[in-house]
Amino acid sequence: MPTDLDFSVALGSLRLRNPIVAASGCFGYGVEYADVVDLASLGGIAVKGLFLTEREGHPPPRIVETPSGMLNAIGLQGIGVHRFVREKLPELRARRAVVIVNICGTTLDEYVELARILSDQEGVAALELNISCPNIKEGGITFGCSLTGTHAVVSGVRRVTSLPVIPKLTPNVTDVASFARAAEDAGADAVSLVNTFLAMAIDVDSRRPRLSNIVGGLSGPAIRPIAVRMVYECRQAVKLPVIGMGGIASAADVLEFMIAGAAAVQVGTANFVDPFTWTTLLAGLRDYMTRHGIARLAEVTGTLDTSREEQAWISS
Amino acid sequence: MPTDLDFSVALGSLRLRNPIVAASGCFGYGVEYADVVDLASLGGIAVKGLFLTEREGHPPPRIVETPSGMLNAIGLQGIGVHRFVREKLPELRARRAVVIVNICGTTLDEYVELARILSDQEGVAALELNISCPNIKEGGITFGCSLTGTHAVVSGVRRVTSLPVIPKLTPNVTDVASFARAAEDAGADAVSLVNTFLAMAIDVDSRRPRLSNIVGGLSGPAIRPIAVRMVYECRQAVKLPVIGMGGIASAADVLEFMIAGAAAVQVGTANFVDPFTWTTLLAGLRDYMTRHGIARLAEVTGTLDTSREEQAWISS
Amino acid sequence: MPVDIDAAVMANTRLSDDYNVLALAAPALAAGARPGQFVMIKPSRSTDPLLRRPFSIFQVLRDAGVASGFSILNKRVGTGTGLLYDVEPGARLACLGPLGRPFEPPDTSSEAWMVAGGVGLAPFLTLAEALAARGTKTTLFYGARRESELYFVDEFERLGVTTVLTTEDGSRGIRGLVTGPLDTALRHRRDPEPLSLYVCGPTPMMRAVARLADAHRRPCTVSLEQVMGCGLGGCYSCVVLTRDPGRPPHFVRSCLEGPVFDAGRIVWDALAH
Amino acid sequence: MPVDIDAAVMANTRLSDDYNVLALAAPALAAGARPGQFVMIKPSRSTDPLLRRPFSIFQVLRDAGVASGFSILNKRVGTGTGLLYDVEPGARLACLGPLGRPFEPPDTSSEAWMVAGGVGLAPFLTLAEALAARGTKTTLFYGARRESELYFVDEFERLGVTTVLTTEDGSRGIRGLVTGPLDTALRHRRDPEPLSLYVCGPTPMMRAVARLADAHRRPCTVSLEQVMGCGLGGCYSCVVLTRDPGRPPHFVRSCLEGPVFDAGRIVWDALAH
Ligand SMILES: Cc1cc2nc3c(=O)[nH]c(=O)nc-3n(C[C@H](O)[C@H](O)[C@H](O)COP(=O)(O)OP(=O)(O)OC[C@H]3O[C@@H](n4cnc5c(N)ncnc54)[C@H](O)[C@@H]3O)c2cc1C
Ligand SMILES: Cc1cc2nc3c(=O)[nH]c(=O)nc-3n(C[C@H](O)[C@H](O)[C@H](O)COP(=O)(O)OP(=O)(O)OC[C@H]3O[C@@H](n4cnc5c(N)ncnc54)[C@H](O)[C@@H]3O)c2cc1C
Ligand SMILES: Cc1cc2nc3c(=O)[nH]c(=O)nc-3n(C[C@H](O)[C@H](O)[C@H](O)COP(=O)(O)O)c2cc1C
Ligand SMILES: Cc1cc2nc3c(=O)[nH]c(=O)nc-3n(C[C@H](O)[C@H](O)[C@H](O)COP(=O)(O)O)c2cc1C
Ligand code: FES
Ligand code: FES
Repeated sequence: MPTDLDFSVALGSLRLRNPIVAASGCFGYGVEYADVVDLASLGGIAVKGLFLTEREGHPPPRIVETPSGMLNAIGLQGIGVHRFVREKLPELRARRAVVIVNICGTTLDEYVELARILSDQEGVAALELNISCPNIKEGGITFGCSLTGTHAVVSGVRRVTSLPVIPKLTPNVTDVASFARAAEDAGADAVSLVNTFLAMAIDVDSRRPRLSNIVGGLSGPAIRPIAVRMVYECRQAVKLPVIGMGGIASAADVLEFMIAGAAAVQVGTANFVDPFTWTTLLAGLRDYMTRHGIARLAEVTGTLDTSREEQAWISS
Repeated sequence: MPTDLDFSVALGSLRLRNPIVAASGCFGYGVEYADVVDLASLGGIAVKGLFLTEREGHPPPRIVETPSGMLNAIGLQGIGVHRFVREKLPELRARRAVVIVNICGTTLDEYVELARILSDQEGVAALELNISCPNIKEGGITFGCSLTGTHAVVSGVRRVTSLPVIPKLTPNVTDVASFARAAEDAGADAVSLVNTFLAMAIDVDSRRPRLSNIVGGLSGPAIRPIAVRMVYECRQAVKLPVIGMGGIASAADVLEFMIAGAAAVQVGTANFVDPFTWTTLLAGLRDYMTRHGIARLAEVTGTLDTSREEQAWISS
Repeated sequence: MPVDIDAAVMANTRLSDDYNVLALAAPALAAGARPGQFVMIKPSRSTDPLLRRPFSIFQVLRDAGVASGFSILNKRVGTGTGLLYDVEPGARLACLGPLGRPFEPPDTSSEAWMVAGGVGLAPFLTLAEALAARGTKTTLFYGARRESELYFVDEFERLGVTTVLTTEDGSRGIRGLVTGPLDTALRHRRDPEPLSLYVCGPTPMMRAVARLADAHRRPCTVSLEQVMGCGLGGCYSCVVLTRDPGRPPHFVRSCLEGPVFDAGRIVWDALAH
Repeated sequence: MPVDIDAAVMANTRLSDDYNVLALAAPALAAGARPGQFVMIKPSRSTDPLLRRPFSIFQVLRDAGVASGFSILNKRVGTGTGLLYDVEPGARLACLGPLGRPFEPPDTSSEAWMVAGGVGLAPFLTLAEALAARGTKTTLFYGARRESELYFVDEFERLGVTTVLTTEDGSRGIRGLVTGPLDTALRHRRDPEPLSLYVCGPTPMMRAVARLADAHRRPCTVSLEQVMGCGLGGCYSCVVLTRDPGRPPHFVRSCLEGPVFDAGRIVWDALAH
């Protein structure tokens, strides 16, 4: 059994010790988990979406379970970037976490301002631009559902930061690859996808929505097959590294995304089910690499073999 | 307990004895089930998608199970409209089934030709226009993903038939309501949604796709929350009756779609799990109507109560 | 520090068609548990149901004095609790805990009144044990729909707890809601005698008790049952609107700052149900 | 006509870490079953796993001569078969059947040779019973990886079936694949003696046997194991490419036209695995 397995992956200039990143909104600010897991052993932590200012978010109920998935409409409750920098970043730095800050604005200027503030901070590894949260009315997804909006936010942020810029794409569009292309054109270093699918659930006895926000975002294993397809499409459309996510809960799921084209992955909902998921994932990846004689995990990215399908001997 | 419960629903001029319709592609041509269930007791049967000519479809593997869902890439294997009219329609007619014929063309002319042929047949209750199958390269979804394409197919068919015309919408678009509007403008009698979500699954050991067609359509309970949201959006955008589907497996699921705005529903994947699902659904609907003192099921449609959410006392 | 244990089901005692007690082998988890804390349990290995469910630690089980596991008092209300009602001994369930802020014991001079409605009894057996150990005079006001749904009354009495029982149908104790005798008792209680209330049950009951406590100026602690996605502060699903000095009402995570709260902090009108 | 029965698990006999026999109470289903037919079983009430799984009817169970249920020979290969390995007596499983085209018995003058690989044994016990009842001389060629994976040989012998066993490691019978002794036997068989082959097992094995049968001009029936979504002809997932006179190769549904096929109809190169 090889002992020198290499789990590291590169997202442009950013190197992660392994491809498992905690997804934004699914790991708090990271510090909540500091006693439970070794933050430095994760590939990275995408912290909960931050606005310039504090936000209360939506009233409960904020989540509801659905078949193999969950809806959430948290509404980006959060402490705002200033308190984050003061209260959370020092501890994350001390724990040697690779911190990807997920930022969210209601206007283009807010994204730029957030990027400016965070670029001055030690301990921020990258910026993930949340232009895809389905749960808030202003900003966010209005940029993420428009090619020009996506281009504008990415290039606006690009201008003021030398940190890696990673726009996070929404799956609620007809052609996700075109958004990856817009991001690439605007100077992004990578793209991450998918954010949640806009969805809803109804209590049939009261005939009322089961979320206070009426609609929310669907995440979890239920969405994985759609997310894998979208990663595959993006991989073919752009040269940028793609960070894949959506329903990852096992090492096989990580590999599915990587083989489809992801350079790294994020794990969201599965952290709720099991805060130690990432250790199970890493153990499973080690096992896979050993079984298949793979020394460098990064080699797996984008290796989907469709030769047999493409020359299907029966025309269809 | 009221004995005179009224389960009937109206789709424009088409009246169904109950809102449960077998979804296209999930109940064969209906005749396969003739020995197992009483076809006349179903609200209707949307038969497997028909082209003008016979098609072999894709090689296996054609389905793969995913968390609370399944992918399919059948590739519309089928006997073509002529054999359908000759070999299947007479039995369906004899069994007094309400037959909704799902038609699929590679060109606008094919849709029109199919509609013309079927309009001459006794025993066809409505035409469902499949402009949303994600599994074939030509036609279908290229119309369904374009507003002008949708408008063209619907108005083309409208011109040659007096049968109710029901375009079936794809969920793989940014704004499904705009497609419902295009269908309404073009003279549709109702819209049905959702068809399946384009998705994929990979065998990580062989690094090959798990479907011969590489991608397929996701259906089943996994997609239900997204489908309910889309029905809700369409209901608000158009006056047409909406036929809702996507992951229905219980009476509560039927009611969720109806409360969100569906006048009737279709049941697909659940038929595979249990060919008697529709009887369970009807029993559950009866129970619900009795408990809530509802005499006419159709009254439930579009009754989602969002008054409390809209005046949420905390701004969010 | 919470631990995650793949705990074997040691016993499943069904008390009725709805209630059961599940004994789980989890020494490390049980050893650290304090009254009022909870555990997140995964009811199935499948992804449907997907999330864990929160349960109060009902008993700490001991083997020759050493904590060997814990039990939960489970009420079947849906999919997850239904699976936990059906589970057979030998099966394993992932259990993460202990989690949350425990009850604060009252001042040594104070009496403790526990007020439980239905499955809201769950957090009080461990509290009663802790109070008995420190000699606090304790009363349990406990209401259910009918006699057959009043459980473990003997266990509380064995710990020296005075019990005041109510049933909605009058089949045992006082007919009506538990707030009836509680109100009477509060009225008869002389002012200078210190007293702390602890409440767990349906939201309307907790709200009513909180109002009574406020009217009688008695400290009151509630154990809330918000929907919880993770139990660790990661998801922000479990929030409760609270009033704290010097700032407008704001949401706090009940898995971290609760489930036990000072009743006066809660904005009761904002709580669902 | 197939029936859907919520069948109680009467017994679960684990034969090894991978194989078990599940006895299910389903009189109406069992009464109509014929050799080679299958049943669609839902392994869980959850939506994950979602679909039913197809299983050959291994035995028809009788109580005082009356069909009371059936058993399946289950091999754990994934989620669904894993759940069916673990299931405890008393649990209920939705069973839809009997489904599919049964085996055609050979001409009365003909001998029958059954060729089974691994869990491919499943459809042959009921066939052997039927053949014994009509006095057909029957041989079972049965291959597995090792001795411990050869099951129910005694039952076949009790029915008068001659058994030829192979194991890949030589721990019992002839070392190697089952096609070895089959080939030898076919060579030694004199031409005029009529003979019908019945095959079930891994696809490569079935393909190899089909080729041997073709080379020796013996009729050969295979029982295919395609992935099946519904078992009733509704989904078109289970198709097999077949060659039929007068038309190009085309897909037919193996749940309706199979699972039992004339080996000569199958376009073997198009079959997965
Ligand atoms: C800190 C804490 C401690 C708890 N302790 C116990 C305990 O000791 N024993 C016990 O039986 N239950 C306890 N609960 C409640 C228990 O967690 C829920 O009943 C359970 O999560 C419901 O899961 P389900 O899958 O059965 O219900 P679902 O199928 O998810 O839902 C069924 C119904 O239950 C309702 N429901 C869902 N979650 C809750 C909730 N948190 N509280 C009340 N109703 C809910 C839903 O609104 C729905 O109507 C506790 C909850 C919390 C937050
Ligand atoms: C007509 C028929 C009769 C059968 N009879 C029996 C029987 O008597 N006993 C028995 O143990 N099995 C039998 N099978 C095979 C059995 O249905 C599959 O093993 C089962 O569906 C796998 O389900 P799973 O959830 O365990 O596997 P999954 O978790 O769904 O998949 C796990 C692995 O099993 C493979 N697999 C899935 N379906 C099949 C299949 N149909 N055949 C082979 N491999 C598959 C998958 O490719 C995957 O690699 C029969 C199949 C058919 C079509
Ligand atoms: C409760 C919750 C909160 C989330 N908050 C954020 C957020 O703040 N910013 C963001 O970009 N994505 C957010 N997401 C989306 C996730 O990061 C991720 O994209 C999505 O959940 C899909 O991955 P999963 O299926 O592994 O959860 C949130 C998801 C959930 C479930
Ligand atoms: C195997 C399969 C075949 C299908 N074939 C068709 C088809 O021919 N025409 C069509 O309009 N939709 C087809 N669909 C889509 C269904 O009609 C339905 O829109 C979708 O599956 C969502 O419903 P469900 O979740 O209840 O299955 C097919 C779906 C499946 C699973
Ligand atoms: S339950 Fe997730 S933050 Fe409280
Ligand atoms: S299994 Fe569905 S058609 Fe054969």
